[in-house]
Amino acid sequence: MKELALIAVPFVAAIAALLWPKDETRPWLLPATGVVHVALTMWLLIAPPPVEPMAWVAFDPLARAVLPAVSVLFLACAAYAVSYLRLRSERPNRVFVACLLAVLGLLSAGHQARHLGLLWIATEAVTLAAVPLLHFNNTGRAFEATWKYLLVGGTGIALSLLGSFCLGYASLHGGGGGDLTFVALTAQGAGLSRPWVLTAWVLLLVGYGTKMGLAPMHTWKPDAYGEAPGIVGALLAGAVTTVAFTAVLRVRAVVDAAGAGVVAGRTLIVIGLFSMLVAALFLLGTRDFKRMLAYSSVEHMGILSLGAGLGGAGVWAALFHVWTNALTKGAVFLSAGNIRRAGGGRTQDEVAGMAILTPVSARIFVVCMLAITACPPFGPFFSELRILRAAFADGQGAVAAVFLAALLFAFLGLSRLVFAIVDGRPRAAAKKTDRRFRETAGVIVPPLVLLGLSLWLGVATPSVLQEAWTAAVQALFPLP
Amino acid sequence: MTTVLDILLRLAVWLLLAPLLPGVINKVKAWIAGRRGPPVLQLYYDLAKLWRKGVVLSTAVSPGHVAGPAVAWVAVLSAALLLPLGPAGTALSFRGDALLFVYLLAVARFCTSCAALDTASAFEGMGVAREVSYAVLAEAAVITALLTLALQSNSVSLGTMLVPSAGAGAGLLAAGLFLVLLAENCRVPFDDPNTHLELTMIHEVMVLDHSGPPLAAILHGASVKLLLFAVLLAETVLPIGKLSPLMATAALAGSVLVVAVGVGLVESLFARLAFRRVPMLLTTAFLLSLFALLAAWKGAGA
Amino acid sequence: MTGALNLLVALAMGLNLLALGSSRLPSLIRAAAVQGMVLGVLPLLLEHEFHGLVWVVAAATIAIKGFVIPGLLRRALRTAHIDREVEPLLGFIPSLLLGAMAAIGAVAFAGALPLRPEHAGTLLVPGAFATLVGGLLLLMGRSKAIAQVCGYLILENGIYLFGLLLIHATPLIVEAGILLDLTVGVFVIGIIVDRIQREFDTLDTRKLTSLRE
Amino acid sequence: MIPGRLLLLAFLSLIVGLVTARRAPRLWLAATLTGAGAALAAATGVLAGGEVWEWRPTLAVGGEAVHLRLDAVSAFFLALLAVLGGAGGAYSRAYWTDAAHPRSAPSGRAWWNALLAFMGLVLLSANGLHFLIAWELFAVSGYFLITRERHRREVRQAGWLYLAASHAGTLCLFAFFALLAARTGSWELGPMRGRAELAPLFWLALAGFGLKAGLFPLHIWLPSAHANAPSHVSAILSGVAIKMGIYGLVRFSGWLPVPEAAAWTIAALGVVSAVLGVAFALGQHDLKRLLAYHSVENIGIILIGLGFALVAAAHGNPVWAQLAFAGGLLHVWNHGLFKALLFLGAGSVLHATGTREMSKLGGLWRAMPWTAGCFTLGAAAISGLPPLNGFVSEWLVYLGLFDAVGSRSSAAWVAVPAVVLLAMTGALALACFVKVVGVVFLGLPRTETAKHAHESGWFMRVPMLVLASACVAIGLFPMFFWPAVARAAAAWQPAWADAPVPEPLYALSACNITFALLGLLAAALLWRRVRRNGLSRAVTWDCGYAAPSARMQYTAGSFAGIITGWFAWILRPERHAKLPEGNFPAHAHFAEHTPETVLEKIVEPTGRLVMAVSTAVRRLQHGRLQSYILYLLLGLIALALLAFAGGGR
Repeated sequence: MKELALIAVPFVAAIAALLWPKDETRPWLLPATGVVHVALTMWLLIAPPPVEPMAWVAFDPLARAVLPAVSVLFLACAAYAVSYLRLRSERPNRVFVACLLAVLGLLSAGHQARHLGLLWIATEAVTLAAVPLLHFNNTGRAFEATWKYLLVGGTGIALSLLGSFCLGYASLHGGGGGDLTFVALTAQGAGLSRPWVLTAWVLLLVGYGTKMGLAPMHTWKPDAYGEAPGIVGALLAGAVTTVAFTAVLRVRAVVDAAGAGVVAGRTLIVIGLFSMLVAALFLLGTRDFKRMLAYSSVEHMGILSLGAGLGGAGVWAALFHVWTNALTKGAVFLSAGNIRRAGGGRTQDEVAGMAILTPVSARIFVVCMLAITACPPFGPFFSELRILRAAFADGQGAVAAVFLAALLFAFLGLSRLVFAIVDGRPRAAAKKTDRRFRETAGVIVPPLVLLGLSLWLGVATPSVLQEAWTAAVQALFPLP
Repeated sequence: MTTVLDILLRLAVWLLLAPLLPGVINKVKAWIAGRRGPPVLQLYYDLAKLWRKGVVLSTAVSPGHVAGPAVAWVAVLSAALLLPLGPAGTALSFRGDALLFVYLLAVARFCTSCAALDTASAFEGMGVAREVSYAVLAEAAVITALLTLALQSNSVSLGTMLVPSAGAGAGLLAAGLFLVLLAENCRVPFDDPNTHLELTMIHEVMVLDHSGPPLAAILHGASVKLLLFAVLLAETVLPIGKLSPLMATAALAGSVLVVAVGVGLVESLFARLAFRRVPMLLTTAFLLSLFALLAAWKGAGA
Repeated sequence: MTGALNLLVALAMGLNLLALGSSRLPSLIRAAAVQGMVLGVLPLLLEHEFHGLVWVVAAATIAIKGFVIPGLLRRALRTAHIDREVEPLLGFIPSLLLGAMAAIGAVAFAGALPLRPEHAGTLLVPGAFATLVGGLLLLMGRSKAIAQVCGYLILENGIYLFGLLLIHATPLIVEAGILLDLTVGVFVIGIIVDRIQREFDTLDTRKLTSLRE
Repeated sequence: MIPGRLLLLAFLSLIVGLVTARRAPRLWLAATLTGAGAALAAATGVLAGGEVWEWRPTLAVGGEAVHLRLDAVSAFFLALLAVLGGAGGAYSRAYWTDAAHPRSAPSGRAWWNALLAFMGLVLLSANGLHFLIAWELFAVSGYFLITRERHRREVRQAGWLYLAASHAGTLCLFAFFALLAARTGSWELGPMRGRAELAPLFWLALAGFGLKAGLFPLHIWLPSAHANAPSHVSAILSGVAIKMGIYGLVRFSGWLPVPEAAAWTIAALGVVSAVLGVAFALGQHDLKRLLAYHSVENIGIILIGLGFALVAAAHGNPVWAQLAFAGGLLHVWNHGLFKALLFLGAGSVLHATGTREMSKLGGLWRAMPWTAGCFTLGAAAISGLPPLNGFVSEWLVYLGLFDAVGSRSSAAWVAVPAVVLLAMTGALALACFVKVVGVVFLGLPRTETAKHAHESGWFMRVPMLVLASACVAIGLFPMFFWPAVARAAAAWQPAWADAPVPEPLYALSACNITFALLGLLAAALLWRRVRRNGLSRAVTWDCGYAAPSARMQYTAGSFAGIITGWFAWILRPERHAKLPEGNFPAHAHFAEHTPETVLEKIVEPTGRLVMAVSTAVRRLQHGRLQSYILYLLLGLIALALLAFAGGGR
């Protein structure tokens, strides 16, 4: 029942937000819902409910391994949103708050969906619910970004629908009932018609890869992240992408069962490395620190897909990385949001010397940059090191080499840009910006908390999480 | 007690005999030029005179200007004490003293150079620059020579290295060391000890501003250095170990004399080299020692 | 039965070519709308027993794909006082040729794929692929936002066609959810188109390139 | 467990210092010195024959059980770290004051302690994962120490270069440790020489640690970082931080099998670094850049020792390996001491005159006699002159090399050039430091600032004196330090357990002592004699020139001109000259500066190439939706081909 509550509570809150009269107090709905949601997920994490196999919606091992991260990230963003929306009081926030809550509900649904069709519906719905969040700033650039997000994302998601149908047809043709629940598909296993399975795999990978933002389907990402508020960026990069990733994982489990695991692994590794390299090349040159975050996200999606492609230990590490990436990315986006507000610009030509203007945010930003580029002792370091080790253990030396090269380039690009923004003499643009921005606890604590969590996750990974990840890997890829 | 006495005796030998060599060289040069020339003991008189003279110090200099020559003098003497004196062998000999020998000479160079730079004179700076630069190549030649000796005597202490002759490559080694001797002691064709055009000098220009006792120390040190190289050269060639003590002493003395005469001849017959040609000559010295090394390798290897 | 089905599918494929060839936005919108209506009829031909939900789905499809969305687009077209030229990035003749080639290729590709006997005879799979490619061609080859929306519509029609293969397998609730999603999606797109038109006072996406590296 | 307690004390006091760094500088200094003292005591305990200290608490970091281990090798480096950490900390009290640097001094003190703590952890951790963590944290805190003056562009650039290079090295170590863990199945480190299949891994270690150590082709980050950091930071960077790279090489060449090719490579790189390092140093005008290049040289000398020891290990451990290794190891200490001394001296000069440009200095011995004395001593030591410590270690390396030649084995073929080039390196270093001492401290002040320099305070003088006396002590009494070296060597190569002090060392020490005494005596006597004879002052002999001025002194550039001419093929000096012409030449000028050739001729072009690719790729993000959908389609096709390749097998 709780698993349905995870979905229902946010929707109820969303409706409440729509009906709520006052703009000033409405944002408080966000942290309230977030707290409830976190409480529920933690409860479920610690005491996982029995999963009755044919259920379409269930808090199954995979959901257990990932959903809590989303929930925690949302809570942090919600806490940040309160002070952020107070800062942006000139904009009506009714739709914004409602959509944020709806997104949470749909995310919970997507993570728990055990039916391909249902999963697709949830993903598409998240895509649509995010639209009002993207053009919150209501500028021309925001609309352009939204337009691209919609069409590229829409095309991708359409292809994934086609892929779902293909998988269903693979079951039909294999003599199955065309049932789209993962359990049934996995059970049919080798009975699935191979050509259709491969077609389905490619289409689904491209489709959900578009939502993840794997190159070359990532083109919408920089625009969307660049124009959306920091919170939205954090949620998109840390939470929405994970739904797509879990979708890929679930599908991969089916493909493995159908005996095409080799192909799946190959394609995942290739597209993962390609994404990392492309992202790194973009990072080397970009001058806009919000777009930079988007490319960094592309890079980390590449890391995830690489991990998923390595199978076994790689998937475990990838689930680990989902957590570390979600929390660290959240911190990065939030601190970047502060700097964007205070600096009054988004490129290194407009913003500099933030260490003087907003010392705390600037420090957090630098630490976040180090954390996201796999500097110990933060989470990403540990998860990426595990992926590297998995690659070596798998005998994929060349893959590891490319992986490291991409990491190096990404680090060079990120550090260059971040230090250019933090150090130096403040630009004139900063003088003109609204002096309303103050480094209050409301905008400082949430990123700090996320950073602390990322640190804790790396240094002392809770055994319950490790156990959850192991269980998820076991459930997805049962060892023969 | 005996060792102390021994050391003191050797010290006396070095101190007293050293100034003889420049005198010999000058005599040779004078003969060839058909002059009578200064007496052989001229340097003794000079030293005695300088030791009693007063001192004019540049306003620029630091106390190091006086300390430098003193330390350099000590360094050269200590290096000399490490050399075996013919049949008498060495006072103290240990594994690796050959390297100490080389580096003590380097200490002397360091001190004289600093003392020279102390005067803030462009001429002295120029001289020091040449001194330390050419020393790089000379050092290579010397170390290769020592390597040769070490290879053919399987030891790294001068006492045993110099007892047998340099064997196959003796001639090459002698030639190389002779060139090094000329360079290290600033003789023609590397430098002209009795020119008086500052721009063309190395050693002489470094001591322009020294006077009195410090200058005496420098001059005496220089003579010891000359003798030291002469002895080293002689002992690399002579099979001291195989001769009777008397013979050995005679041979040593004789060959040191020969070296001195050789230097004199070179000084009278050759002109000073253009500075840009100097490295070439020193490289030749290095190559000679290197070939000697190969010869030793083959000779003993077979 | 199959004959009627194939006839309709063939009609849909024809409409693809029409859409690719049409040089004015209204006719493009019309083509998309008619195609939507044609597809709306298909479930009735495929379902054996006619319970209510089928009728509802069919009616909804026809209504939305045939009238609502086209109406939305026409409104946007009216409000935007722009000439109704399609202004292709990819010329009409090439588009047509590519579309035709896509149709042929789709038939060939479908022949290559293993199909169940009852589908082997139908044009469903080839039709689906042809329509898909047609939609993509419009998305990539047209500069007006509205034309691209039409392309997106046609793309979805193709997928809808393919989905009909599973009409017996997948529960209608899922079908309905999917349909709803697509509809809302297009609605949202329409709204954004409307906003863009107000913001930029144009629907020419060639002007929408301020976000770039 | 005495070392355990001491290390705990050291760690705690470092933490205390970290906390009090911002508010209470005095307390910070006290804490830091206590920590250094405790660490030194612990290290001495182990080096003086205490058994290996190991600590395995029931505490896991990153899922790995903590395992700290202080054996002789670690202790050897820890001792150096402690000494320089204390000295540099004390120095910074007067050198980098809150008054002069209100924004950067307090945080600088905190970073100092962080750096010390993390370097200590690198030395102690016996688990690959924790080693990596400590390693990267130490690198990062190094970055924040280097960029104290972040408002200056060149400092930012130097810092970023350092960070980039060190990150590249760290990634090599990622690969190294991950591969090791994948092969052995655990992150635990320890002796595994027996497992020949691990040998190839050493190449990764060589790349990673070599970047940190700054051996020749990988030294690009080193000069600018050392030059732009505050001097006490330069001291610890050059004294200890780059030694961490050496530590890594020593540590893992001791624990892992080393391919013979790698051993030869290390020896060869050592020789190259030694010669080219000093050659580049000769070309510099910036005092601290010059010293930085000498770090490259000395790292080279250390690696010659290590490399030949490894070659020997490949040839069944002949005795000469031990001497070479001991020499290299002892040179780690010696270089740490005299290079730190020199950097602190340079810092005093910078503090007193505000410039690192040698051509703006001169005659500083009057204003700052203490600094001049210490610096000159350090210069003599780094030139490897007896009776100082530099000579002792080079002497040991020489002995090893001579024996290698004597062995007539294949090693001899490298030993001969090594000996010759080592000798030339010594002579070059001597030339270079004669130049530095002469131009900076002797002669006459070339500028007003140099004329009005002032001696530095006791906080800066005492550390220099301590280091100087350490240099003298090792030089005069090497046999007292030999046991430490021998234990470290035994920890590296168990076959060498408890080697006795080699006889020659006593003789050498006797010679050094007598020489030192006689030198002092002679100087004193001569001075007395001069006094007795009476001395008068006059201007320097100016060849009759009417108006001599301080600016006519020989400059650093022209001094090194002869030698830089020999090395022009690699130095590529850039000359800007306007030579005087005509009968009445008007004005003329001549400027020459030696660029960082490897950086400017190799690394930067590569970087430009990569940036060109990046620009080309970024053009694809041009904002046209139609093409974006085309990319999507292309991705689909590519993946389909990949999936169906080989019939989808």
